[in-house]
Parts: sequence; structure tokens; C-alpha cells
Amino acid sequence: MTPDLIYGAAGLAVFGIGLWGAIALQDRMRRLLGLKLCSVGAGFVLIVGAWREPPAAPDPMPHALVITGIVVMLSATAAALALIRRLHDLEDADDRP
Amino acid sequence: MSDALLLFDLLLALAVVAIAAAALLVRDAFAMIVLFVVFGLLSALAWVRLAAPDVALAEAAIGTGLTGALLLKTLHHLRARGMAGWQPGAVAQRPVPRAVAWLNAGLALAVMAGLGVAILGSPLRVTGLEIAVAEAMPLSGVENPVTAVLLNFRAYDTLMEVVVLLSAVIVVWQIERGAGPAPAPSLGPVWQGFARLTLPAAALVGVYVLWAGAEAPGGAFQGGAMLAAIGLMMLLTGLYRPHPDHRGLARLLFVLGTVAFAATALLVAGGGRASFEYPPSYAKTLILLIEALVTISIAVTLTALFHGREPVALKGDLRHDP
Amino acid sequence: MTGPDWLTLSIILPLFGAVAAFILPRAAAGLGLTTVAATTLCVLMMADQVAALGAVTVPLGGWGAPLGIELRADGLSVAMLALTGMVGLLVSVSAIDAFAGDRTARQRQYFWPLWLLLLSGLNGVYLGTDLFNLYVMIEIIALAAVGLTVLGGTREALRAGLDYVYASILGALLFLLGVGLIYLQLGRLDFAGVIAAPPSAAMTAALAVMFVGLALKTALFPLHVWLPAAHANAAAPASALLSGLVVKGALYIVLRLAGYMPALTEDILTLIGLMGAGAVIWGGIQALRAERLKLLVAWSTVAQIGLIFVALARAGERGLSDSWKAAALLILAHGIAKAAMFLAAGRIKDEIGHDRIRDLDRSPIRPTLAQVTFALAAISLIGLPPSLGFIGKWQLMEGAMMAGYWHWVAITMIGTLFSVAYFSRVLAGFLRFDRVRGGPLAEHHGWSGADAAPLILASAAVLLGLAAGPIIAFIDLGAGGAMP
Amino acid sequence: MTAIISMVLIGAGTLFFLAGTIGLLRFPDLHCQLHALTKADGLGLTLIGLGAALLAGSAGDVARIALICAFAALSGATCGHLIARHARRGNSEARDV
Repeated sequence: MTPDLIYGAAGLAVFGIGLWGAIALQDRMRRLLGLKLCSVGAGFVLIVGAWREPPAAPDPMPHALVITGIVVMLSATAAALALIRRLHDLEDADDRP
Repeated sequence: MSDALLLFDLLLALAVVAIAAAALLVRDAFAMIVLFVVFGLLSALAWVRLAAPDVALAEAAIGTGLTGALLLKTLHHLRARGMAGWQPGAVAQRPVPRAVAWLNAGLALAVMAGLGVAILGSPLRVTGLEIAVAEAMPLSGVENPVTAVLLNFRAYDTLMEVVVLLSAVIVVWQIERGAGPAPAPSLGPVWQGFARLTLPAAALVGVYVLWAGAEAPGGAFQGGAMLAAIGLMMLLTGLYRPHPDHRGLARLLFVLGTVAFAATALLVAGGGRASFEYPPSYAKTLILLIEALVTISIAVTLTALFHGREPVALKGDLRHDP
Repeated sequence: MTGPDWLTLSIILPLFGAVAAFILPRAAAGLGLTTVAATTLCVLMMADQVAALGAVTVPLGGWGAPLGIELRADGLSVAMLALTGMVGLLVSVSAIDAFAGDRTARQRQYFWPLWLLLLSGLNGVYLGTDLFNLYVMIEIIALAAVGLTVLGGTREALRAGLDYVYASILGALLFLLGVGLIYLQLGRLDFAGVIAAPPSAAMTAALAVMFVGLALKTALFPLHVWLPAAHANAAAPASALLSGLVVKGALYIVLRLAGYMPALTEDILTLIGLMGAGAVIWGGIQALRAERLKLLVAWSTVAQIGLIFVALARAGERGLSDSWKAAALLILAHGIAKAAMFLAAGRIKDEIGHDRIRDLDRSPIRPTLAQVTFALAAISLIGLPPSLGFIGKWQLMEGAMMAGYWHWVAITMIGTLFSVAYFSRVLAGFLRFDRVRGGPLAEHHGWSGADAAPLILASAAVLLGLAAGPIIAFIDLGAGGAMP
Repeated sequence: MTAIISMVLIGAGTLFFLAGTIGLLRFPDLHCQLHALTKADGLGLTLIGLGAALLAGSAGDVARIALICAFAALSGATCGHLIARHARRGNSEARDV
């Protein structure tokens, strides 16, 4: 048992939970949250790939990739949330007599 | 000692997974967001444990902090408009049959288990690119390897990442055009005092994180996120109110980082050098310059993403955009 | 590398154009058209280089793979870039007309920056050789494409756009997970490293995850559910871009990876082929049932994409290195013809005022040129000679027959029959005049300068079949070497 | 000697956190939960900070720890206030925040 194994498994599990949320849930914000969990899960996999047994320094390349991934995911989240808000307004206006 | 650490790892990993599941399963939407923020912070902690402080900083500031703020803002918007007792699930188009739900869960489980088995069955722990990075570090112009990868070795990726942010703000403005102003939350005097007290400190921290990125964990994205937090606080306290006349300036600030980055990439080319190939003697100057401009763009863009709609004057909208 | 760096320019030029169009909304149309034209010029210069040298590689930052990122142009990339440039230019021309009025002022304002960002992302995908970079690029494409989908701002478009966002992000994240797993195995992400990797269960798993992600993005059956609504509810130029160009981005990555993956076995190829066959049949059935013209066209996209995957799978393991040529031809043919068809459908809808298929023959207005355009595009999509679509299908069937895979030949024939059936529903409406009520046909036949661009595109889709030989020779450039 | 004192301080701080968490889980309503959480956690963090400051190598580190404690106390208090305010308004006025 080493940390990379533990967190690698956790990352895959988080990705799986997110995947389930994104495909199985109905609520719009929750599906988006599922996708965000997937991105964190993928981040875990990359960071585990960078980890080395302590005296050795970690591989910086995956770290940079994950930072990029975080920013990309925030951008996608912002766009999706804007859609959710706008759609809610339109549907709300429709529901009113 | 290592046993204690191992126990810590196990507990933390377990907590991360459990809270991820809880966030999706909890009924109340507000609780969902709170659990998500806890999840994000614990993930960041795990990443510190895995010797990735830069990433942990980015995840805490951007992936959790700002994402959480965006989620809360959206929830507030949904609850304030119409459906007073809005709960997630209320918009469910059609109920999912139990069998389908279990099928989905089984599918996700099978996929992940399959991946896990396939990965375990193969040799792990190959050498990555750390040797190549270490060899090229003296030529990169900075001392923090992550910054070197982001701003020099893979500068093209990072430029495109800034472009992704720019695309996001364009898309958000496009989607929310014609939307009414969001109802502003009233946060009260204590909050105002808090904001006034912490704003200068936050500005200092943001600039420091940007500057430190050359040698220590930090950089343009983390620094930009800290500065964006100032923007959020100014929006929430009403210290700054977006005005239609500010749109031109806002657009300029959004694109500043992209333009500076891309222009530099093209201008350094020629004379046997490829695009993005900074001359080693100027590399540090160029990188810091690009980072500074990109940080400004990131901060403004993230603030705008939080604010949402483009500040245009709508009919009957004068109350909110005076 | 000799001469200017056309590769980087063709990615960064649209970026500057997008920025300029965003800052100066009033001049957006002019800036946009100029940028697309200039970018297409870059691609032509690049084509010249590639024709002379075989393949051009640019090590960005001077580091070289795997530390840095390399751009690489060979015959196939340039063919895709040329497709993007040609379709993009003509769609741009027709977009100027489509978004001309005051009513669409804000749509016009945002169309140009989004479309130019999309162009930058697409060009980046076609030139990219690094898996993570491809992930970033497909996210740019996804965001811009979502913006284009919801340009009209209607409730249906927004709903379709949201489904599209979810599918798109999930597809990209599955791709990212695959990228992470590959890094875990290989410690590098450039194509050369991935190709040289020894086959293993982990590599197969990683590639499978990436394939599922990309299949979600190209809407391969049964992951296609988001596509019809998204493509049918967008504004006409946006639909043309989405259906003609956007789905090709992820398709191209599949093609690139599939051509060189040692991990692909006969079973996986058969599975891909079966998914494609499912798309051909299901897309055909849905297109037959569609009530609206744009929805029919969108479902036909699902079917055609399925056919492209059949083309990938048809020759089996042995003939894989050859079968991508048929797939590439079909991609080019579909890109041009489908863009023309969506533009024509938009014109028909504008002139007649609706796009209900069963009422098409009741309109006193006859947008003749748009109808001719639609028919020409249909010829290429059905695969009648001498169109480019015909050559693609011919290549497909020839290869499958030589390999003795009669089932893929049968699927292709079934797909062709379906496409004849569903396009006839529309074409029959164009040709019948007896159900027009309220007197004779209107004086104005409902055509204008706006029909020129789609007509040129549709004609190209048919006539390029005559130049199939040179095209096949060109996409083969630089493919035989040690590098992909 | 310093090590023992700092261990004791950190241990005490952890206990306060534990108490606060138990309060969060066991107290009946939101205001009681806030009462438990904000006070106990504030004190707990300060104690841990003190303990860590004793172990710190340089004056700079001590200053940083002091800053962390100050800002955490500030934001903790503000958060508690905002949550309480939100809850009270949510009950009386119709869902303001």
C-alpha cells in the first residue's frame, strides 16, 4: 500500500461517482456537479502519475496539465451555469399565467 | 510514522470518496454545494500530500472557491426567481425507472472497476518527463518547474487555456443577453466591514502569489483567482457596480492576456527560432510580463464569469444599473 | 522548416480575429470574413509546403516532443484544414446575409467571435500531435460550439445547448481520463510516444475510454442523443458549422489514433463497425420519421457519421492502414455537403416561413436555388456519381468486398437506400406544384444572392468527385513515414 | 520542553475541533450548531496555531501563522454571522438570500 495506489483508487472512484451522477441524475446542477467530480477524479489520476517515492521530486508535467484542466473545467462550468440560469428564467416565464 | 501517514492517507481518500457521493445524493441543493466545497478542499489537501502544492492551490482557489461561488450564485438565482421552494429534482423532466438507475450505477461501477483492473495489471511507475524538465530548467528562465512547464515548455497549451477562459466569458455574455439583472443578495453591515478589512490584504496576497510563482508554488492562475476574489467581494458589497459604459474596457481586459501571449509567441519567432521560443536571456522577463498581463485578464474574466450577464441597459433595468 | 510558420499562423490568426471581432462588435462581420479568408490563405501556403516536403513539423518553443508540443501538417491534416477553410469561408459569406437585419444585431455580434474561436480550435486539432493539447483544443471547440448552438436564444435551442454541454464536457473528461491513464503508462503524451508503446491491457483500456469520449463528441450511436436537437434548433449558419465542421474535429482524432494504434484488435473494430451500423439504421429511421426539414438533416448527420465509422472498421485489422482513406474521403464529402444542405434548409425556411416537410409543397413561394442546392447536396450524401460521397462509398465497398466482409457492404447499401428514401420525402415536395393553394405561383421565386454560397458548396460536393484521384494522393502525403 | 508544550497545545486544539464537530452533529437547530462550531473552532485553530508557532523555525513563520489565525478568526466570525442572518431572514422574509 502506497499513497499513489490509495489516491489512484480514490480518483477512479470519484470519477465513477461523477460519471454516475452525470448520466443518471435529472437535476441540472447535480449533473454538472457530477461532471466536476469527474474532472477532479481525472486530476487525481494525473497527480498520482506524477508522484514519486519521497526523496525524489515529483514530475512537474502532470501538475501543469491538471492546473490547465482545472481552469478549463471552471470555464465549462460557468457556461453551463449561465445556460441553466437563462433556461430557468425562460421556463419560469412560460409557467406563469 | 509511516503507518500513521498511511492511516491518514486511507482516511482522507475514504472521506474524499464518501463526500463526493454524499454531495450528489443529499437532498438539499445548498447542502450539496457545501459538501462539494468540502470535497474540493479535501482533494486539495490530498494533492498537497502527493507533493503537488501548485495544483492544490489552483484547485482550492479556482476549482473549489470560484466554482462554489458560481454554484451558489446560480442557486440563489433559481430560488429567487419563481419557484420559491425550488429544490433540485423539481425540474426533473421525467422520473427515471429504478431499473435504469441501477443500470447506470452498475455501468459506471463496471467501467471504473475495469479500468482499475487494467491499470493494476500493467507495470506502473514509469519515468515521466521529470528528467527532461530538469535538464531544460536552466534555459526556462524560472525556477519553479510547474511554472516553467506552463509558461515555457507547454506555453502553447497555456495560451489555449487562456483562450478557453475568454471563450467562456463570450459564451456567458451571449447566453445571458437580454436576461434581467440577478437579484442582489443583501449581506448586511458585518459583511461590509469584513470586505473593507480584507480587500487590501487579498490584493497583496494575489500579487504575491503571482510573483512567487517564478520560484515557489503559485503563478498566474492562482494569483488571478485571488484577485478575482477581490472582484467578487467588490461586486457583493456593491463597491463596484458594472455599468454599460464599462463594457469596452472590460472587453479590452478580457483579451489582454490572450493578445499579449499570442503576440509574443509570434514575435519571438524568426532567425531560426520557432514560435513560442523565448531567447533564454530574455525568458524570465518575457514570462513575468506575460504572466502579469494574463493575471489581469484572468482576474477580470473570472469576476465577469461570476457576475454573469453583460452589463447592458435594458428597459426597466435602470434601478439596478444606475 | 523553411519559410514562415504557416501552421502556428493558421491557429493564431483566427484567435486575433476573434479578439478583434469581440472588441469591435460593429465591424465584426468585416473583420471575421477577412480573418477567415486570410486563414484559408495560410492553409493554401501550408498545402504548398506539404506538397513539396511531404510533412511539416514545428516544434513550438523549440523544445520538441515530448517535453514541448509539436505541430505537424501532413496530407490528411491539410485536407481537413482545407475543408474547414472552404466550408468556413462560404458559411461566413452566407452568415453576413443571414444575420444582416437589425433583429439579429446581437446574434451577429457574437457569431463572429465564436466562429473564429471555433476555427482556431479546429485548426489546432488538425495540427496537434499531443494528446493533452488535443483535450484543450476540443474544449475550445466545445465552448464555441455551444455558444453557436444557443445563438438564437430560444428555449428549445437553450435546452439542446445544455444537453450538448453535458455531452461535450463528459466526452472531454473521458478523453482526459484516458490521457491521464496513458501518462501513467508511458510518461509522455506525444503521438510518436503513444504509437511506439507496446500493446498492453492498460493501453487498451485507456484508448477505449478516450474512444468513448470522442464517440460521445461525434455523436456515434448510441451516444448520439444530444445531436439532433442541437443541430436542428441552431441558426442556419451555426447548424452548417456544427454539422459540417464541429463533429469532424473529434472524428479526426479517432481517425488519427485508429490508423496507428497497435492495440486495436479485430473485436474492437467490429464493435466500432456495429455502432456505426446502428447509427446508419437508427439515423435513417429517425430521418424518415422527422417532421421538420432541419431535424431530418440533423438525423441524416447521425446516419452519415455511422457510415464513416463503418468505413473505419470495414477492412478489418489487416486493411486498417488503408481503410482510413475511405473514412477520410467520406468525412470531406460529408463536411461540404452537409454544410451546404443546412444552409439551403435555412434559406428554404426563411423564404417559405416554416420547415414542415409535409407542407413544403403547399407554399406558393418556390426558393428554387435553395432547392437545387439541397438536391445537389443530397446527391453527394446519397452517394450518386460523380460526387465526392460516391467516391468515398465506392472506396468503402471496394475494400470491404476485397476483404470478403459482405456484411459491411450490406450495411452501406442499406444506408444508401435509407438516404434515398428520406431525401426523397423532401425532394418530392420541391417538385410537386399541384397542391399550391390560392392561385398561381408567386412572381418572386424566393432566391437571392444569399443562395450563391450554399450553391457553390453543393456544386463542389458533387464536382470534387471528379478530382478524387489527386485528393486521395494528397491525403496520403506524409502518412507513410515513421511518424503518423 | 517546547516540543511537549506545543504538543499539548495542538492536542487541546484538536479536542476543541472535535467538540465543535460533535456540536455540529448533535445540536438541534442551526443557531446552536453555529454557536458550537464558530467558538470551538476559533479557539481550536488558535491553540493549534500557538503550538505550531512554538515549533516554527523563524520569525517569518510565526508571523505567517499569526496572520493565518487572524484571518481565519475574521472570516469564521463573518461566515457565522452571514449564515445566521441568512437563516433568520429565510424564516421571516420570504427567501431573501
